Amino acid sequence: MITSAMIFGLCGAAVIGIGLYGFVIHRNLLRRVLAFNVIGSGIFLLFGAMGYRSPILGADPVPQALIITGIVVALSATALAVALVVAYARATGQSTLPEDGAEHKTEDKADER
Amino acid sequence: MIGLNNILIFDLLTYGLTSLGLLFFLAGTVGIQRFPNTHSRLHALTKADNLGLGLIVLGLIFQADGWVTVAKLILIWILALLAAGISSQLVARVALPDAVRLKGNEIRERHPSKKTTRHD
Amino acid sequence: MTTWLMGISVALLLCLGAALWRVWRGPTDADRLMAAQLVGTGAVGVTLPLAAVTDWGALDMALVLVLLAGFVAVVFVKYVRFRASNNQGDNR
Amino acid sequence: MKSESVTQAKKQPDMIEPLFDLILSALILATALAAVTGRQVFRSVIFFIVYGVLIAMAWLRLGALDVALVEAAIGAGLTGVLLLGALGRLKHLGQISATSLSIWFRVAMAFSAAGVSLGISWAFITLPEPVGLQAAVNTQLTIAGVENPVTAVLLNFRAWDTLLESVVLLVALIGVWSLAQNEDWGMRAGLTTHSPSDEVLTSFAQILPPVGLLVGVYLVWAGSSQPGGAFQGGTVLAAMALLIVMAGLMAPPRVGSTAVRLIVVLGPAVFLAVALTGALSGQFLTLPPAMAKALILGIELFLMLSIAATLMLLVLGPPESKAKQ
Repeated sequence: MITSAMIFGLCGAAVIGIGLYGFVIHRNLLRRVLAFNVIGSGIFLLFGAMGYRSPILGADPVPQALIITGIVVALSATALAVALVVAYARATGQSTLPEDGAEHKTEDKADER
Repeated sequence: MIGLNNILIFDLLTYGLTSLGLLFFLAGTVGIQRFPNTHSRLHALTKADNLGLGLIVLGLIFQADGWVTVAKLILIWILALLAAGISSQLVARVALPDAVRLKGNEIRERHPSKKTTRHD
Repeated sequence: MTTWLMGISVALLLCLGAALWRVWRGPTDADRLMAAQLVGTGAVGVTLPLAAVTDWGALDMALVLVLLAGFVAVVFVKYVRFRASNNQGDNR
Repeated sequence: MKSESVTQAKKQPDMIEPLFDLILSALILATALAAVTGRQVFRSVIFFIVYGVLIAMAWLRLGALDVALVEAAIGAGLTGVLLLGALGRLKHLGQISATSLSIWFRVAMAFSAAGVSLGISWAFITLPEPVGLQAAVNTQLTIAGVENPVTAVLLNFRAWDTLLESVVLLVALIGVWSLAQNEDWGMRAGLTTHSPSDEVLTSFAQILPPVGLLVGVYLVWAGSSQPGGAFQGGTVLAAMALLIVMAGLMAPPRVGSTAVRLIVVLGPAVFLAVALTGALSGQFLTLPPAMAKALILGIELFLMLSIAATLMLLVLGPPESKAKQ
């Protein structure tokens, strides 16, 4: 029997992978913040699905409370991260962290006009 | 589970109204895919938004379990009307004077789609 | 009735998925905003029958969703205008 | 009580419910992918907001209405607004490509990420039978003072977490403010823009916030017996306040003014005061069952105010005068 918990648990696992992929392949810091949020919400989804596996007991309130706390903390962390990105861009004129690779070139071509 | 109002006529009304609402949503979705330019798509969208959701709300009212639920349903619809009205107004204004420039941006963003041709 | 309402939800969910295509596609920002708005309203439409087949608790979420949808639309428009005005300003 | 009604709704197994869940999951995955890939950051942000809306519906299906409310308000609202604001400030980054990383690197990363997902899925499937804390929470619910088990956990059983969380919000705000330039300190929060006033926007910002205020307070009030609570209400209020500010009906608050500091600290302070009073009469952070409901509602009201103010200030960001290079 396919339950909601099973479907969304697997969905959460896949979302974590997608977020991870996005986090690694982008150098742009704002995109990394976004991808990090995707990872976080995938983890929440997985956790919530774990708390809903038993059809008799229903949804477990303790994971729910922890997830609510987590979502709010994730928002405040995102706010801080975003403010840091903006401050960094102001200070250096860049939106990517310097990396050691030689392929470090495309980034600031973007200054559209 | 649905409440005391399990009268046949109410159920029939729900069936009818919700399917009508669904029809409007479908029409809006088709419109937003098929219409050629931004403003006509906006037209399609607002029809779906206002009427589709309104009919679904209306249909569900006959299944409501009390006045609080009915009030909430109507409030949701009113808010949706308000949000749709205001935001389509704002979007239309954004789209109007900026159509040319935005189109330019798009092309630079490597989307040289035929759809960007403007029909004024 | 439960099955019917769930069916309506499923159909609306599919509509919503179709609107996502327009968000991806564009071509203008205004198109994306509109399609996102259709997704928002569609989500409310999906939630209402879902609420009806449970104990109407989900109605509160639909309420929050619809409140926030208007707010987000305004933010989008502000953003597009802000960027447009900046682009103009920076033109030498 | 809550869980009973949920299980009742689940009683009749239908093929259509798994179908709904499967379609919703597919849409969630598609939007997550679209938010994370693609060339334009603006589009990614829109997809991220849509993703939040879809996730909120998933919470609904997982019987977690409280979480759905938070997600609808934060995931589908404030986080997206935050990202969009940053994007506006970094507008010269409007179009960042991922092409600086080689295709092989990306393929390798895609496979590793898929591996991680598969590993987690395997762990999830092979989890032992759930024991769950539902029974434990339900037996204690009579002395918790509220009927909503999630609120009981948040503000009574695990009040520590919530107290510290409200402090985390404060710390984040201090962090954001500390990024202000010296000359900007004491200015109004956020980037000062002078956009022309707009009647449509103005009237919208006059109509919506009263309704939002009503909904926000209702969510806190209802939170004791049904889904809702300080976080849900506070987020809605923050969104409404931001709308008023954006329509130009109200100037954003001045960073560091005494009134702002007071409002932001009020909720955690009241919470801490209650906790300390508990410490005098027995144990830190224990609520006497007889007064628990009143105390929880009181804490929640003040918390809601502080959360709303803090979230609004976090989204507005540090004060920034227009003068930049």
